[in-house]
Amino acid sequence: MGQQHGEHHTIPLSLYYKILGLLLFLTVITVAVAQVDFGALNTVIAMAIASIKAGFVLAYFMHLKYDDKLYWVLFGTAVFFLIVLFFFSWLDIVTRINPPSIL
Amino acid sequence: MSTVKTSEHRHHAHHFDSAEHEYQSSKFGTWLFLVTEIIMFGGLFVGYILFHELFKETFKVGATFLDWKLGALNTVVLLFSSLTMALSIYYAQQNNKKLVLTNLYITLACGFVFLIVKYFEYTHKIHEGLLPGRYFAYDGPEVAALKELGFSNLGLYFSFYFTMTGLHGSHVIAGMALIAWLIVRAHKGEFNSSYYTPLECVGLFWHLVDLIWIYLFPLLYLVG
Amino acid sequence: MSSSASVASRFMPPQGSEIAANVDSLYAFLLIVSFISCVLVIGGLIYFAIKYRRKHEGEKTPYIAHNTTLEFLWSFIPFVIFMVAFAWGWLVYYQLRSVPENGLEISVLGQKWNWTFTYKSGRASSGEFYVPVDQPVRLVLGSADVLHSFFLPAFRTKQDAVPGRYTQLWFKPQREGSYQVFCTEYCGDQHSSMAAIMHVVSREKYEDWLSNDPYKGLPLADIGQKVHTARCIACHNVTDVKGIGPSFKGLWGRQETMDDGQQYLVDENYTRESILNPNAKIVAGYPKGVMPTFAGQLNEQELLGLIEFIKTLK
Amino acid sequence: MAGTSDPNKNYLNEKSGLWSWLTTLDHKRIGILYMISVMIFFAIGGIFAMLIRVELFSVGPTIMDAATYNRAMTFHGAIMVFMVIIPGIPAFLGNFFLPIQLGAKDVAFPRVNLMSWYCLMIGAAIAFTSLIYHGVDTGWTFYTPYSISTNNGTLFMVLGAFVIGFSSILTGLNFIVTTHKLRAPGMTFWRMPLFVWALYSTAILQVLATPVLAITLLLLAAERLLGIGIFDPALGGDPVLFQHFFWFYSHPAVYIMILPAMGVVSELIATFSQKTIFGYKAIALSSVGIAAVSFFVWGHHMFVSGQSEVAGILFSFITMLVGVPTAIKVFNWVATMYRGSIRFDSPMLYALGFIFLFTIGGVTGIILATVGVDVHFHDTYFVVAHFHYVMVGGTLMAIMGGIYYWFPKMFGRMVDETWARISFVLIFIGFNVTFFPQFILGAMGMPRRYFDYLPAYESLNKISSIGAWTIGIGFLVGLGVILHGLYRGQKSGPNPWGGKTLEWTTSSPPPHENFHVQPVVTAGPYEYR
Ligand code: HEA
Ligand code: HEA
Ligand code: HEC
Ligand code: CUA
Ligand SMILES: [Cu+2]
Repeated sequence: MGQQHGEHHTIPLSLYYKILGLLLFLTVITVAVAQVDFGALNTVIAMAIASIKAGFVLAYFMHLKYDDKLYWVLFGTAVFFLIVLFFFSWLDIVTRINPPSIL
Repeated sequence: MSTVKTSEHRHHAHHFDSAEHEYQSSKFGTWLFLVTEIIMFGGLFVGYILFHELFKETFKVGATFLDWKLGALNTVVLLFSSLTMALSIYYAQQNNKKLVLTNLYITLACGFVFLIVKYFEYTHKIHEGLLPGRYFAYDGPEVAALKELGFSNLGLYFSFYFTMTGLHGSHVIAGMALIAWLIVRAHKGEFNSSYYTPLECVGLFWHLVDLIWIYLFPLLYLVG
Repeated sequence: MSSSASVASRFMPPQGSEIAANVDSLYAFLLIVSFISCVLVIGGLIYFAIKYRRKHEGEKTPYIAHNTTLEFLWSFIPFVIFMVAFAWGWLVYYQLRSVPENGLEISVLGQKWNWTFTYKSGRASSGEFYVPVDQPVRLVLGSADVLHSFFLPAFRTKQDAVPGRYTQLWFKPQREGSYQVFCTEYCGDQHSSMAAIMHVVSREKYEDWLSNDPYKGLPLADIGQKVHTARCIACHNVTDVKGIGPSFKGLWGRQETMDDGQQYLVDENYTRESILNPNAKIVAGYPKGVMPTFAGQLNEQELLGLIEFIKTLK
Repeated sequence: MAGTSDPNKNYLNEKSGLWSWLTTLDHKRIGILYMISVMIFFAIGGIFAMLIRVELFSVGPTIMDAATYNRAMTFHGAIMVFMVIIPGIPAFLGNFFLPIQLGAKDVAFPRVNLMSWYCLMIGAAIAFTSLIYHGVDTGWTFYTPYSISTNNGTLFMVLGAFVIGFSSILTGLNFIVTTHKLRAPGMTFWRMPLFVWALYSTAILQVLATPVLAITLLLLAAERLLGIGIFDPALGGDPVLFQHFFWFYSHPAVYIMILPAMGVVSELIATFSQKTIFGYKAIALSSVGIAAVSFFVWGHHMFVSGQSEVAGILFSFITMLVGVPTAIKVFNWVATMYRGSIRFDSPMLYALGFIFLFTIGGVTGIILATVGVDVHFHDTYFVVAHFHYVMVGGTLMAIMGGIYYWFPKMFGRMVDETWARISFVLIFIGFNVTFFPQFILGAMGMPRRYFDYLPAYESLNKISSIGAWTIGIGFLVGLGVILHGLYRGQKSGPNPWGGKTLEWTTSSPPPHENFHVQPVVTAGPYEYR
């Protein structure tokens, strides 16, 4: 059965504000970084920063840090299966042999 | 009927052992729902990334048509609304009805701001003919330049732009409707430190909407 | 539906190539393994069902919760079989897909609901085509509208034709004869009649066919009739019965009403436009976008032929 | 805490009137609502099947034209898949028995549960509106670009399936939370009945896979409405990508169809053999295993679609792996019967029928998974025969077995055993007569979705059609048996079969909140000692 501890964790207000500050700062970084061209790495860098932001939202705003570990598992499974979908579709697309027209 | 009026202190639906039990279950259910949302949006992201890899130039040019300042503005608005959403739960835990309401109103207002900004972005694009796939009607120098490089499907970029932001926008609207419902209930004084399950669950949903935008913003506006 | 080509009259279609025989051996292996598995499972089921049927109420049954050896065996043995099937399947697939360099190349276009074959020499035909025996053939498949799939049962091979790109298929015919081609990707109303015949003939006959202009010495109207039978009959009858499109009988010289109420005389220009740009004017009572364009697929002689042919259908 | 104290009150007569049914939050009543709707959809889908078989009885147009045939074929497939076989076991039998088998009073979210039924009904209504717009002729797989250019009915079918998808998601979500949070005291995971394990694994699939269907269908709708072109080669899109997205859902979906059926069969075999199930943990875990692996194999539907060879080989390999946990289950059932005390009531007949037919369906699945052979068999009647063997011979048999097994519990009455067996025999024989010849037809090269065929295929098609009508009669008899049982059946006690799971400890039909006294579990589910 579910764990029955009555007390829920409350996060102090100051931490909330700090997290918002951090998120805004990272937004600025995202924009700033985008002005520089890293070639193929552009997308990777942008996604990495976005994931850090997402991590903070998940951990603090969504209280995942203080919650049942099961939710991380759930979240992870979702992301994992998306990667599977991406991986195989991508594998197909890049390994296709596209013969040219012979006419 | 198996539910008891929830406004009363520490009451819970009949098939649960306790209010805590119900709270934990509802949260579990909400998380599962969020997982389905993540996968649904994720499908779109997968499509986006695949086509992005196939048609790099198209996407790069496409992104230049978006105003990153508006995107950034909306990012800030949503991040801020996430904070106020979290705060409303915090104040419910403190039994502070007034600040619960204030924060909910701010969150709702942020939702409106977001939609208004989106409205301007949309009308601008529609006006220019920057429309999805078949209806793409823009005919500037960029299109010709792309053709030179062998890409003639700029419309595809806008297909992704409109479907992704459109789906996200509809989630913003849904979230706002839920927040409005919370406001009504909060006015009735239904939330307090021992019962705030709806706040928590809608909150999670709202954060997810924010989360998705965190990815959409750089993908669509910045790297393209 | 009828056809002159040989398809299966027995369990499998005839084997047109060596690879077809390889596919059949693999299939035979799978059938035997499957049969043994079924006999074990279903036989065991029936045997136990009869042997241990309830003889009186309240019988005691033993408590058997598991047996590690058995469980290992019935996971491991199927696993091994599956791996053999996979590896063998891979091998056969490899043969099916390893296109030899020196093959005869033919371009195949799928279009609702017709296959067109174009040879390097420019010789084109539709509904049937010829290949020489004992030479590898590479088909490059394209589609003008939706997905189709080119299926040669006697060669145990098939491949989808995907609009917007080319796919390929190869085989080495080893026995002369006529072979059935089906379309096996659903493509609309006439999907089941999108067939063709492949004739595998001797080198000489093939050369003969290739150099032979099918229209040589024919009057235009007869050319038109040939084209009609090959390309148009799926939708346009020459009787009073209307098909997917209007019947050609009595068409010439008629005042035709369009879906926007406009009227046009069916003359040379109208007919030409209807064939090359069918969506420009849509006859009232018929759907838009159904008739494909034939621009680039019919040459001038064939176009004129069609027009002459329609003229004859009073 | 206890349910209603009056022993004559049960969930059926506690409240009355149509409105009390349409607004009910009781999982049992919602289960019954599902039962009624699924049966109606099944009858409609079955009628389409009968029309298909009449048309295919002889060469040439028999009773309809090609356009009508294609619509009948599409409606048959789409109705059977989305409205019958996917909600069939989880939403109907699962809804009714999952909470009871766990010793819970209800599912975790009763309102959501009701909502999921309305999703099914609304979705079905939307799907049926497509009939007004020239119907749908794409086949149940909606492959692009055909589905983009054909008539507007497609849009409604697609949106209907989208809404029905949410029904499935909500059911799955409810079951996961219920299984985690609402188990009775003492009901550990390793004491859960195998039906619950099966539903739990299914629920995971429903929650994780269905959203991809949702987005795929949404994109297809957008494709038609906004011309977005992601799947349309004319606009730079990729139709093969559509197939990836579609099968990423639809392959796991076939396990959404079969896993609950396997759960039912596990219950039936144990009860009617009066013997502890062999390899409880293996069966339970193999459900989870099948669910997990099923996400990696979707490309076996696309071996000749223009997918790359590398991907095809990889998918063929992974597909083979799914066979192993399935084999484990099959062997465990047979082993359970060893030295059992077997009774042949109609539910058991269906369970035996299931193993018989599903094994054939399964091994032919392996034949299809062998990539070199599938190049020949793809999109022929061999595939049609395969999936009817697993879906009809598998899932549908289990549904029928489940209905007869739990009928006394659901309605407090027994069905007429003689007629139930006659119905089984008709269905079983008719089924094999219908679909076995289709394996041969497929091997001979007859493509599927064909309105008309070559004369060489005629005799086998005739046999097949005759078999189909036998199935039809069998199901009509079955319907009669069920209706007769509902109104005239003998009253039954709480445990007519000697079952050991929790549902047999409460009265028949169960009271409003399932148990008169909260059960406490002290042992595993199949303790026949
Ligand atoms: C209930 C639904 C269900 C189930 C359970 C399955 C189970 C399996 N299916 Fe099936 N399948 C469908 C429904 C289902 N399928 C549908 C609907 C389609 C067509 C969709 C369409 O195109 O419209 C399809 C199509 C389909 C294809 C594509 C064919 C094509 O279009 O070309 C393939 C190919 O790999 C395949 C494989 C398998 C395999 C390997 C299994 C395995 O899970 C089976 C495993 C079981 C066993 C193997 C039997 C038990 C084991 C033993 C007794 C051990 C001993 C056995 C051996 C040694 C062989 N299926
Ligand atoms: C669970 C799914 C399911 C079920 C149960 C069935 C059941 C049957 N199917 Fe189905 N079939 C599919 C799923 C299913 N099918 C799918 C997915 C396709 C592919 C579609 C596509 O290609 O897109 C297909 C395609 C398909 C084809 C191939 C069409 C083609 O490719 O051209 C054929 C042909 O014989 C066929 C026949 C049958 C028959 C004879 C039955 C019989 O078993 C049906 C028996 C049932 C009845 C006869 C109903 C009986 C009920 C009553 C009589 C009660 C009456 C009640 C009232 C009046 C209230 N089916
Ligand atoms: C896929 C089906 C299809 C095929 C194949 C097809 N047509 Fe058509 N055709 C139609 C339809 C539907 C219409 C009516 C709608 C329209 O006007 O476009 C039509 C209209 C026409 C018309 C105008 C008829 C009238 O009544 O005014 C002509 C002429 C014509 N087709 C010629 C041809 C020729 C010549 C061919 C073969 C080379 C051909 N079509 C092949 C479907 C087809
Ligand atoms: Cu072309 Cu089917
Ligand atoms: Cu599959």
